[in-house]
Amino acid sequence: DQAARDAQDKAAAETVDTSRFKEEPPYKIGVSAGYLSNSWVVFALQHIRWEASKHPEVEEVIVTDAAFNPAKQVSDIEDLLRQDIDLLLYWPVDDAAIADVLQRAVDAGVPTINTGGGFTDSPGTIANAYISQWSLGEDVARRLMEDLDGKGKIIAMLPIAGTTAAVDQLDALKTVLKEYPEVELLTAEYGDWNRAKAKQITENLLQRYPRIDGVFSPAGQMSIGVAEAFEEAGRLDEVTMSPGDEYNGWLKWVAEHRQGGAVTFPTRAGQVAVQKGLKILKGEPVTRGTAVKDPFISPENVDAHVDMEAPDDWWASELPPEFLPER
Amino acid sequence: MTPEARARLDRLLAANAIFLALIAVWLVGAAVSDAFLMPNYLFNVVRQIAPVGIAAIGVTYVMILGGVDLSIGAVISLTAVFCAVQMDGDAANTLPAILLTCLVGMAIGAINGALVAFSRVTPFILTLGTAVAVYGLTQIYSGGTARGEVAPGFRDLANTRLDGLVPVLAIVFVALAALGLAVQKTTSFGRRLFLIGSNPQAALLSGLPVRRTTVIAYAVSGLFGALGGIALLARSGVSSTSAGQGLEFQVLAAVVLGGTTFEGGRGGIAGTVAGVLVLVMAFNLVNIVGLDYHLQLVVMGAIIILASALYGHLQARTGRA
Amino acid sequence: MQPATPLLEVRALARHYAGVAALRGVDLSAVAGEVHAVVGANGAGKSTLMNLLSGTVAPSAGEILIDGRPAGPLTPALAREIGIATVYQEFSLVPQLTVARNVFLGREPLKAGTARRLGAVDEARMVADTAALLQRHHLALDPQSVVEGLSVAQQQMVELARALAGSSRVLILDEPTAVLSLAEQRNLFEIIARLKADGLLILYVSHRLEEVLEVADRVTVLRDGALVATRPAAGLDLEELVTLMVGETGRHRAPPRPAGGEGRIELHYRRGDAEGRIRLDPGEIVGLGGLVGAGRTSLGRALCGLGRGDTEVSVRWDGETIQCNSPAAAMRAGFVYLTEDRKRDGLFANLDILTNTSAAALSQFARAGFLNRRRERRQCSELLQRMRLAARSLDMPVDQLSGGNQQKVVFGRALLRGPRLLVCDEPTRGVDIGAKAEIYDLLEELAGQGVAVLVISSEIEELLALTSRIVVMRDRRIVTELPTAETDEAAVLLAASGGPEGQMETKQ
Amino acid sequence: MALAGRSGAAAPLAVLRRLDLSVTGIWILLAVVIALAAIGLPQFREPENLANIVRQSTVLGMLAIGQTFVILAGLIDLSVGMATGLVVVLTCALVDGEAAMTLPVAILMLLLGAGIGAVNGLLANLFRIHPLILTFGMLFILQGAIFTYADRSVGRASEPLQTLANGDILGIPIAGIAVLVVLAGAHLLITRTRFGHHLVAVGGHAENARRAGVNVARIRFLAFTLSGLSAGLAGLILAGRLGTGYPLAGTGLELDAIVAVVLGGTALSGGRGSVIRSVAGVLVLSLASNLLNLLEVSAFVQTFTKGLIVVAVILANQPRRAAAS
Ligand SMILES: Nc1ncnc2c1ncn2[C@@H]1O[C@H](COP(=O)(O)OP(=O)(O)OP(=O)(O)O)[C@@H](O)[C@H]1O
Ligand SMILES: Nc1ncnc2c1ncn2[C@@H]1O[C@H](COP(=O)(O)OP(=O)(O)OP(=O)(O)O)[C@@H](O)[C@H]1O
Ligand SMILES: [Mg+2]
Ligand SMILES: [Mg+2]
Repeated sequence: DQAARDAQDKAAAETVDTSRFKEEPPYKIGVSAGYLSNSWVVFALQHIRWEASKHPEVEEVIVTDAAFNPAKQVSDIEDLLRQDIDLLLYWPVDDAAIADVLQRAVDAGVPTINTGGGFTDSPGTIANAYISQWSLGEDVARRLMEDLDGKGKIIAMLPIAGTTAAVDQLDALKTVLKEYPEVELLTAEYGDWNRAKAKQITENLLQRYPRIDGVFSPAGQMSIGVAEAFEEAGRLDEVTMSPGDEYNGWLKWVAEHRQGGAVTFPTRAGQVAVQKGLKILKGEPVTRGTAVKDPFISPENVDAHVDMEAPDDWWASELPPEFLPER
Repeated sequence: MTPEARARLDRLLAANAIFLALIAVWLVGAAVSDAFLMPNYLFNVVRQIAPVGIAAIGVTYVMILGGVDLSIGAVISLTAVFCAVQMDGDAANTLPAILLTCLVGMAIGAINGALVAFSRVTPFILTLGTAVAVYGLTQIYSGGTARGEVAPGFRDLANTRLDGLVPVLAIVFVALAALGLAVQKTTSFGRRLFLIGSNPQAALLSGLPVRRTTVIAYAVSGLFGALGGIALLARSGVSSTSAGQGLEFQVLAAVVLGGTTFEGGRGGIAGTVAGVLVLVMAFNLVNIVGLDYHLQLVVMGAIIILASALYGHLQARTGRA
Repeated sequence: MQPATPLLEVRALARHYAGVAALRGVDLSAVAGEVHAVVGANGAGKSTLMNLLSGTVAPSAGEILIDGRPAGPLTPALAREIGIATVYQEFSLVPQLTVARNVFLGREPLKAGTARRLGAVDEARMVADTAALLQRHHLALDPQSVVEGLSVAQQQMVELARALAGSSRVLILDEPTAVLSLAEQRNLFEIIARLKADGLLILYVSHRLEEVLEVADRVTVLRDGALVATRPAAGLDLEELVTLMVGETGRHRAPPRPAGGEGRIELHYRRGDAEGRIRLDPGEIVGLGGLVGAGRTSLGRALCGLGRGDTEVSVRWDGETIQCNSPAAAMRAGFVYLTEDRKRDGLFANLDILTNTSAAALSQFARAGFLNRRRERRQCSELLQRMRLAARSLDMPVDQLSGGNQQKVVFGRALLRGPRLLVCDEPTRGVDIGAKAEIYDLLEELAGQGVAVLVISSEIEELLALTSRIVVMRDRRIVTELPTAETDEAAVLLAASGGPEGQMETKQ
Repeated sequence: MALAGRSGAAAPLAVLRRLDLSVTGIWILLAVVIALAAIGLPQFREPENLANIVRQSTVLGMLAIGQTFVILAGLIDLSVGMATGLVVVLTCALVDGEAAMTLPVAILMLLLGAGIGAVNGLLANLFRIHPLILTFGMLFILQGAIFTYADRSVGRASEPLQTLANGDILGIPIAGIAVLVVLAGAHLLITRTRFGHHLVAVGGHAENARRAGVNVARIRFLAFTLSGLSAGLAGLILAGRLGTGYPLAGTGLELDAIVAVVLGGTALSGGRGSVIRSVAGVLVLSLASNLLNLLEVSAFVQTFTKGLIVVAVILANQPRRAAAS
């Protein structure tokens, strides 16, 4: 709710006492990825590497992959600490599950930065380069409501059940829906960030509901699957797609259909995290949270962002060619 | 009824239990939603299962032989990405890409087969290990993004409906299943699978090429895995490097539901196809009924257990293990 | 002292399997201190009756009485409790466990005190008791050795030891001698005599009828699942017994053929430092005798490409050397081995008769990889009909056949290949008299067609009746070769069991 | 319990042949891995790193112990991962940070774990379903149950739970000690008691064990129940380790547990194996992961390497001779 979010904004604006983390270069940066088999994460990681390459005082970047297993992420962080890293960047499988080991890192004098997750207000997290799933969801929901003129029946397509992303997006949607009594949420489904699964689920929903006016789907990766199912059922006309994110496959769809647009979910977060981290190591003051946000990509100006040549599983970004993942 | 006729009937029932289950699920479906009466929807179901179903055909061979192939999910993931990269957004590449992808799948399968044939390790764990390796290979190959681009026209072709009704992908699946069934029933390769699965020692003593057949069966499983990967690519484009992850268990459930057991020497493709259909219809059913996500899981689990139980019961009635 | 009520009584006992009446209403009564034999052709229902008594199979109808009281529904554990111990026809041990653990499986002695309540097994006592038990019955086995490392005969002794452990009142022996050597058989008969004196009832199932007449007090004959008669053994002779069993007398056997010619086929055998040679001719039947464990099976398997490394066999046929280092190569050369262990590597148990029969000859029915199934069915059914297979249909699973009929199917598979050299390992094990005669006929017919046949058998009469020469093995060596016409049972036995050194040298 | 081959032959080659890798392989492997790491990587030898490895092994260690029971009995249990997840979620939700609640909740959770196993056992005895399929179905049902209860991380582990998972006595991790105690009990149960004898017999040849008077259904029931119980124990440790009830906490653990058991040379066909070697298998997995991390092997190559290691070790571990089937 609003009060909680105000509190969060306030917390994010606080200044961190960085003196206890001050350290002489060279620096060794540890990155604990909750999962790497995901193109968003790969792009964020490349942003980290890019930014690190600009700072000669960064000697090394070590990356671990927990493959969606929170217990392994705890172990990974323990292993990273054994390698005498000076800075820990992470994106969590689950925030709460690694809070304890993060605290241990901080106690050992290693500053920790949440990279691309939601704002984490916990003593184990020194700073955040955060993307608020909640405000992302809110933004997506509001734009969808506008496009629907505030009435109609919608479905929601969410990521893996139980993840912060799924939880916050649904929360945000429900909050926004309170202002739109004429919009009915028919069902919320979990497509696991999987295009095929989202498509199959949607095919079934199309059987179940004779009329669906709108789709709430903040993850572009699934939005394509959903849109395809509507298209193949010949029901694309009846539906309004919500904005997705700057997943290239989705941008291509937007470019083709001039609909939906993209609320960005910037892979740039990795870059911001490194910048913040280096400041901390030098003892310069930083705020606890920096919200990473790019402008809304409307269906009209999508051409500036979409790369029709690049694969679907790709993200619009400003990475220089040598840091782009291999095509 | 004479005991004789009774026994025959029981055997018939046991051998075809999965088809009864299929009819039962369909009837329940029809009672709940008239979607289950619409050809359009039913063809759609067939199209939905194409990736899993195609992969299951190959795995059925391996399981008749007394093996199992848990690397199939990883193979689907790898081949889907690989095929997209090979296509590289150029229609001219379509055919070479498909052929090359099939080769890759077959090669991985052949490695599995050789490891199983020339050692005494349990294929269950062995293929679990190769699954992890292949999954890692996919990540190394792709760098974590599902790179590559599908050739124009490829997905459109696969997803069009002939006469506006029968999706091409569904036809491909049915054709592959028919081919698989024919190989199983009419070739000596098919016969050898059953013999080796039933008693590998006796097969060896009968002069059957046990190792060669094993390698071929796994290679065929890899091949169908690749075709499944291509079908997945056709159905939904490729959106991640782990698109096939977990599919191996759906495949396994379908094959076993279809009456091909872990012990080998029995079962067949027809049952597997029915098994796949039961699974997907059940899943769609709970979806359509509008159960919550978590209840869908519960129902899925219950269906797997109950269908297997029914099947086991019918088999027991005929006095056979 | 005359026992007023029989110790064991069976009333109208019946058991049906899907479509088959294995046992149809059998009555039987037996008293303590009696050896009661049960005989019958293959599939007569003997094992079914024994399985019902030991609680492993539940009856479809009828009841079992002990001391005149109904025993109620039996389970294996319950049967043991009321004193019914069984040596099954089928292997019934747990292969991974030691002898001692197998002997006491299900009845492990527990430690005293608190440990008892935790179910702690007194392993030391178990091993000691097993050792004592084995010693008492002159069974030479180490209680701590693992069962799967033992020979078939040794395993059979473990089964016997297990049945003898604890206090039993009824001992069921279902074909206990099928895999035993002569000395072991003798020992078994002594054990039986002792137990009988102790007042046990022994139910004894066997196809070796002389043996039956020797040990049994009374004989019950079953045919097609029904009781034919129960007679005192004293008043019976072999011919009468056979008539009761099969409804007709056994066939008169042809006299042995004269030894063949110069030996166009030479089998060279090498195992460790032992070497030897077997000569035979196409169209000849040569016997390979010896006690169980003499190494005959290993020789036969090596001949057909199933050598285990330590055994090597090479073949010279009309001066030409033939390689047979894999089963497939041996098959191509026309060498076929017929296993002694149908269950382990003979039958495709869950598959149908037709598939079992054609398994080794698929290439004959295949063109470009596709099977001609009509031709397959026609040829198989002709062959099996000629072998007088008793089966409802060729599509019935082979494991629903009786032992003898299963053997015919395995035989049929070998014949379909059109072998040049056929090695039959214990071809009539567990096969009834009628089927036995048919199998003998078959072997002779084959030889008549020019096939060289090597028969491995532990039944000396079988070798005497069939072959022209008998090669004898002992301790994994070929010790002698005897022309059948000039030898007798005693001479073969002597050579096999290590009498005066063999005449033939085992040198190159 | 050494499973010697047939006796005879003296040559050194024969000694080598008789070296049953399914028994000794895991120890050789463990020794090699530790030796390599100790020589090549200074960080490895630090006590804190060793304690980390032990801590990282405890959850899987518990599960591997339970899994050994079912596999020895010729069964398999795919539901333990989700059962662990359910216990993690419920523990954290019910305890919610309160130390006083720890004991009652822990007892309740152990009962829950055992209960899930008992249901598996009942169903396995009731229906003729392959245990792989049965517990695979159960996996879905439990996952559904978890999401019914919580669709996000819930609750908080209490202080005692966290101490159990992460604390140590004299530098030795408490959870490690707990696993050792359970391991000792399990080992004695399997090797010294009537139940253990029967368990192995059922796995070795169920029908023949039945004929010998073993209550096969009871043994299977108990094996599943113990497996469920181990999931309960693992769940309590994992709850302490994560500190929160993450719904997907147990995903995939069942496969790692099975791999560890097989690495330890326990035959999937049942009847032979050892619970101690299963835990050694867990240590090898944890060590491998730790080493690859310390060696800074790239994450993708790590996955690939892990797969190769599993395949290689399984090949090296294969049974000496095909078991009589
Ligand atoms: N499990 C079973 N299922 C179906 N039929 C069976 C089964 N067991 C036995 N039979 C049938 O019951 C009949 C009697 O079999 P049984 O084993 O009692 O014969 P037997 O007298 O012991 O023969 P043998 O001398 O060959 O051992 C046979 O026709 C056999 O095919
Ligand atoms: N190649 C083989 N593969 C599997 N088992 C074999 C092989 N050769 C022999 N056996 C089995 O191993 C056991 C011991 O073999 P060994 O050579 O000591 O005696 P044997 O061949 O059984 O002797 P005999 O046949 O004269 O009784 C026997 O039970 C036999 O069935
Ligand atoms: Mg019998
Ligand atoms: Mg033999």
